[in-house]
Amino acid sequence: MYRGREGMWSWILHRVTGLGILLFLAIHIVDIYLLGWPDLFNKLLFFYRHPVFRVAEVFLAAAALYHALNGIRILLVDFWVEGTRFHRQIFWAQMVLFLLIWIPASLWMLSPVVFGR
Amino acid sequence: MRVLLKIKRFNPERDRAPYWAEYEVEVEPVDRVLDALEYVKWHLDGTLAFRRSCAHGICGSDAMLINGRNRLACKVLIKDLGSPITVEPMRGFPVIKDLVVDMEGFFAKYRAIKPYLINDELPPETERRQSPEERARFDDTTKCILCGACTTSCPSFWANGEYIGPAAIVNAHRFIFDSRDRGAAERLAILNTRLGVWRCRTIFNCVEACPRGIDVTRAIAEVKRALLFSGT
Amino acid sequence: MYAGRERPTGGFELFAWFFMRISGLLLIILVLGHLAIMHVIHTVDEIDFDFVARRWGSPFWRTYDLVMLWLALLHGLNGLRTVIDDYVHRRGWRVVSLAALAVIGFVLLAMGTQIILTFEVPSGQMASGLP
Amino acid sequence: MTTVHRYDAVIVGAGGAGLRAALEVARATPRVAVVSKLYPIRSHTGTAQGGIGAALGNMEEDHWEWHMFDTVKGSDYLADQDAVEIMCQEAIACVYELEHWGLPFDRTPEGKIAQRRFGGHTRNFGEAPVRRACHAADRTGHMILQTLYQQCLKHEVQFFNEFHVLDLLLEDNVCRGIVALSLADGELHVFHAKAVLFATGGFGRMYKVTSNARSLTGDGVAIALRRGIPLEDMEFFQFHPTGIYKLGILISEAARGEGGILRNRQGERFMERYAPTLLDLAPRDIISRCMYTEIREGRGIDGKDYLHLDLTHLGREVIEKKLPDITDFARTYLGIDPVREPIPVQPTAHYAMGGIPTDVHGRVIRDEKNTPVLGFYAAGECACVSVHGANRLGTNSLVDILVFGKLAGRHMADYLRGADFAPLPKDAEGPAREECQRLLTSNGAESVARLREILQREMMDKAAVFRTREGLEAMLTTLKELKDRYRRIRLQDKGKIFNTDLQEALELGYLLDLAEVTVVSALARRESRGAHYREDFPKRDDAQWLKHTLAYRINGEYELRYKPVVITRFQPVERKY
Ligand SMILES: Cc1cc2nc3c(=O)[nH]c(=O)nc-3n(C[C@H](O)[C@H](O)[C@H](O)COP(=O)(O)OP(=O)(O)OC[C@H]3O[C@@H](n4cnc5c(N)ncnc54)[C@H](O)[C@@H]3O)c2cc1C
Ligand code: HEM
Ligand code: SF4
Ligand code: F3S
Ligand code: FES
Repeated sequence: MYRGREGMWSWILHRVTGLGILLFLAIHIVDIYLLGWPDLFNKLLFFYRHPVFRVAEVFLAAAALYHALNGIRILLVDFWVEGTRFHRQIFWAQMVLFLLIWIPASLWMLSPVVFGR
Repeated sequence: MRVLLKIKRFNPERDRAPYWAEYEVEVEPVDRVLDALEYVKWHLDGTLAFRRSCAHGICGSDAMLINGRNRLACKVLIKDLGSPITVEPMRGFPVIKDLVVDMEGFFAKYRAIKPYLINDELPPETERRQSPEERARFDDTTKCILCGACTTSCPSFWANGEYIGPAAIVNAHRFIFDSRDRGAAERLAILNTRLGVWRCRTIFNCVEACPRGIDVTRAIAEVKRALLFSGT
Repeated sequence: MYAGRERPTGGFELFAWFFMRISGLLLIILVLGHLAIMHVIHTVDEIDFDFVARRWGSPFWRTYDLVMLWLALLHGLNGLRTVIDDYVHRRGWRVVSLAALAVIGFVLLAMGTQIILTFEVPSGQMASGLP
Repeated sequence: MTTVHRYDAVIVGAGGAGLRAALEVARATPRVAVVSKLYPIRSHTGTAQGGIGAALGNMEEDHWEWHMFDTVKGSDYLADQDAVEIMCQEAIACVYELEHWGLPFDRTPEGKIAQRRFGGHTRNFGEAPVRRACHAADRTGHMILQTLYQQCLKHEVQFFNEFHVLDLLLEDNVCRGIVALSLADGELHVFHAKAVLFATGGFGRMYKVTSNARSLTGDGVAIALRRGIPLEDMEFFQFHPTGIYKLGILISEAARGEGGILRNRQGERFMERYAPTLLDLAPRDIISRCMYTEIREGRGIDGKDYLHLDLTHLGREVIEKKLPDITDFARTYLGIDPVREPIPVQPTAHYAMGGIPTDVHGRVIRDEKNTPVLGFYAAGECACVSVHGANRLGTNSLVDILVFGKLAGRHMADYLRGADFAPLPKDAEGPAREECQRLLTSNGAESVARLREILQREMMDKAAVFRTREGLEAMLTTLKELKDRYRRIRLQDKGKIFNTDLQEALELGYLLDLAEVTVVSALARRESRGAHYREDFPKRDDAQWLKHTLAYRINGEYELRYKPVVITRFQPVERKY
């Protein structure tokens, strides 16, 4: 394994999260399409309410959040002249921000599953 | 100090596939990895093949994958690595033998970006004038020694070997931003393709790998911006 | 900065690269907003046909979702295109996979667009301001 | 299978001299090939740091005559003044030419090429140091090599990279081509040519502590010697005062040009005692000797065999901007920050003044009457024009490779027009093949590495800065032994593909020959001049020794002849700084 640093890991994560969200988006389009069949749509919603999906949902949020924050870092590297010098610092700042948002949000999102609301 | 050196070896005359060979070498902590390789070659196994010349990081002969990162064997000290030390050829180029890789493709890409001053105007009798600021504009990229460490550390290049790679872009940058050059448009056109600058995903391995401390990603970003906006 | 003749402009790759950045910038608001509303403020427990129907009663949310759909899908599909370009080297395979990508992408885009534009709010459902 | 190529001109070596010549020849014919055992940009020219001397007068008044005077005086009056005159005049055009080709020189505020001080370069015939060295930070050689290579690519010069040249095809005083070993596959290639130029660089590798690359083993020089060409002035080998202690890596004279100071263990600026005018910028031979004197008299740092190069008073700005690479070397290899600490230095084997004798057109000459060998040229460090005489000034090698690379190329281009392909000798590659076979099949017990180590250590000890008759004679005996043992080596790699074991053995063969010529020539010269210092004959002796050595090897024995020095403008006087 090549011992890359922040730049390489952030890229791998960006790619994985991007593809993950795309996969979800594709599924999501199909399920929304089923709005044309209201009963079927409502019936299938059990799927989204299943605890497994609730956990997956938290990861979906993580993926989107990470991808978005890292996207900002990429934009800074691309368009801010000093971006390449500070990309590592930006990465760590972004990860802190990520945790600050994601941990409370996921606790909140999971609370109905764990405690019932 | 004794150090265990693990070298990925392959001799097409003898071996079907690459294998790891291990050597115990006697070196000083302030010795370079190159010294350890030479120790093997001179005292343990003369068949080991690697390139080297200047031994102080200027000629660009001995870029290789050392402990998982691309570096010049002559520019990394044993004491900074400890033991064991693993050494492999650079990734993404065909291996000729042991640590020696075929660099022809690499140089073909270098040649593709027209790495020479383009200016048909008649020069003055003395020097062309260039202010210190204009000179400083492209200083960083003049340092490139074409060692290949950047290109072969780039995941985008590993994935798609047709990517022109950071080294070629660095050398294009060297001319694009030289106030005396008139070939920027030609070079930018060459880089403005599917296999040109746009394949760079700002992974930064190239910057970590560059033994000359060139901010490769910055150079690439500047080229991208030059393509996007006139004048920056 | 650089001297010399006119710079080359345009080119599909340049456009695609730039589009990724612009769409990404907009998607930050659109996607994170969407997620916050649908998955944090509300939860999937509350979401059902009626919920969606109420929401799409408002032209604002329809537009919001439509823009998000297009940007996210084109952004994601173009992302996948780069990934294919990276890993699929055989010319034939690449052409096939890119074609498949285009077809699937078109179908998804069509499906999504159709449902957002043609969805009829059942009579009796009130358009509510907030989702 | 031997492949035969046919080119009008073949250039061996892709350093500054080879590439500059190739560019010149390429103007006349597209059929020019550059054959090099390294990729061109790996050549040692790329490591040159400090600058290239030319009297541009960009920073202060300067004239090529002053440059010429300094060069002649620096050479201890052994340089041929007609050649020096040409070099110092042409230097100016050559530097402008490089600039026009895009070389990124540092600039003055007005946008002109920036210049700095360098050892031995003075204003008005020795009054005070002058700023003459044109530079691009401390990477001047790198920029020169890159620029020349770029121009060669532009002009579509053909390259044969990693082809190790083994033999020169020379019969009846007419050159017919070369034989080379392709490292990648181990095949022999014959290059049939109307003219050949050797630009194979130096041979510092015969010493233990050297600034020279692993590849600088004097191949071309040794091959010429073996083919009956005499070697000129081989006793003069320059030691550069400031090599990094033990490693030999060079700390450019530019460090002193920018104001760096040499100090002994008492912190004393000892050059004040030896060269009151030029101080630390006296020529290299003098400073190296002074350093050894300090060390011998117990004033080395901690009583050891090194001294300090002190840059700390220059400030971070100057050090990092003007000397970035050597700052990097000190940090990487010594863990020392030159901004805050002095650098431990010792003299390091640096430059061969001697080599293949040529005239000012780069034509190789074969006797003291300057009879040229038809179609055989040499330029650069492997050649001896002689513009450096007994001691080269800093920045003058880069001038030499450019000026005489160009002039040789120009003469070759002319020669090609009138010349035809002389037929190849029968079994052209035979001797080269035999040599390789012999090394590959030799079944003794000696190792190349071991022999080379002894050679380097002994040469450092007995034939370096200080020399005596006893030492040199002992060295000759050692060399006889080493050559004998060399016949009984054993290679571990018997394969064809990238056999560097074989290559190192070949290179050791060259070094042994050249060391022998060096010692034989040094033993004969019973005076001290420039870099050649005989403790048993400490004075310069113009009456007897103002002449060039030509060393021939005939059936394994050496024969020395001598050739007069060309003196035009400057009569020899005592050398004081
Ligand atoms: C560290 C250092 C710093 C220096 N700084 C300065 C300076 O500041 N100013 C200055 O004027 N001078 C300086 N010099 C001296 C100067 O750089 C060299 O003398 C000069 O560059 C030699 O150039 P060249 O073209 O003759 O040979 P090189 O550049 O050494 O090239 C030799 C070429 O010959 C090829 N070759 C050799 N053997 C064979 C073979 N058997 N077959 C095929 N090819 C072969 C090699 O591949 C290479 O391409 C410095 C030298 C050193 C070592
Ligand atoms: C939320 C805001 C988003 C931002 C700021 C953003 C930003 C980016 C950027 C800048 C890139 C280009 C990376 C590069 O060229 O190196 C990218 C790639 C990508 N994005 Fe997004 N994006 C966002 C949302 C999405 C969404 C919703 C999806 C899924 C549909 C997605 C899928 C992808 C994919 C698959 C890639 C390609 C990854 C790669 O090439 O490695 N992105 N994103
Ligand atoms: S940019 Fe750096 S890593 Fe890449 S080839 Fe040049 S010197 Fe080597
Ligand atoms: S590692 Fe590769 S992707 Fe770009 S930033 Fe460097 S070239
Ligand atoms: S040997 Fe020259 S860079 Fe390492």
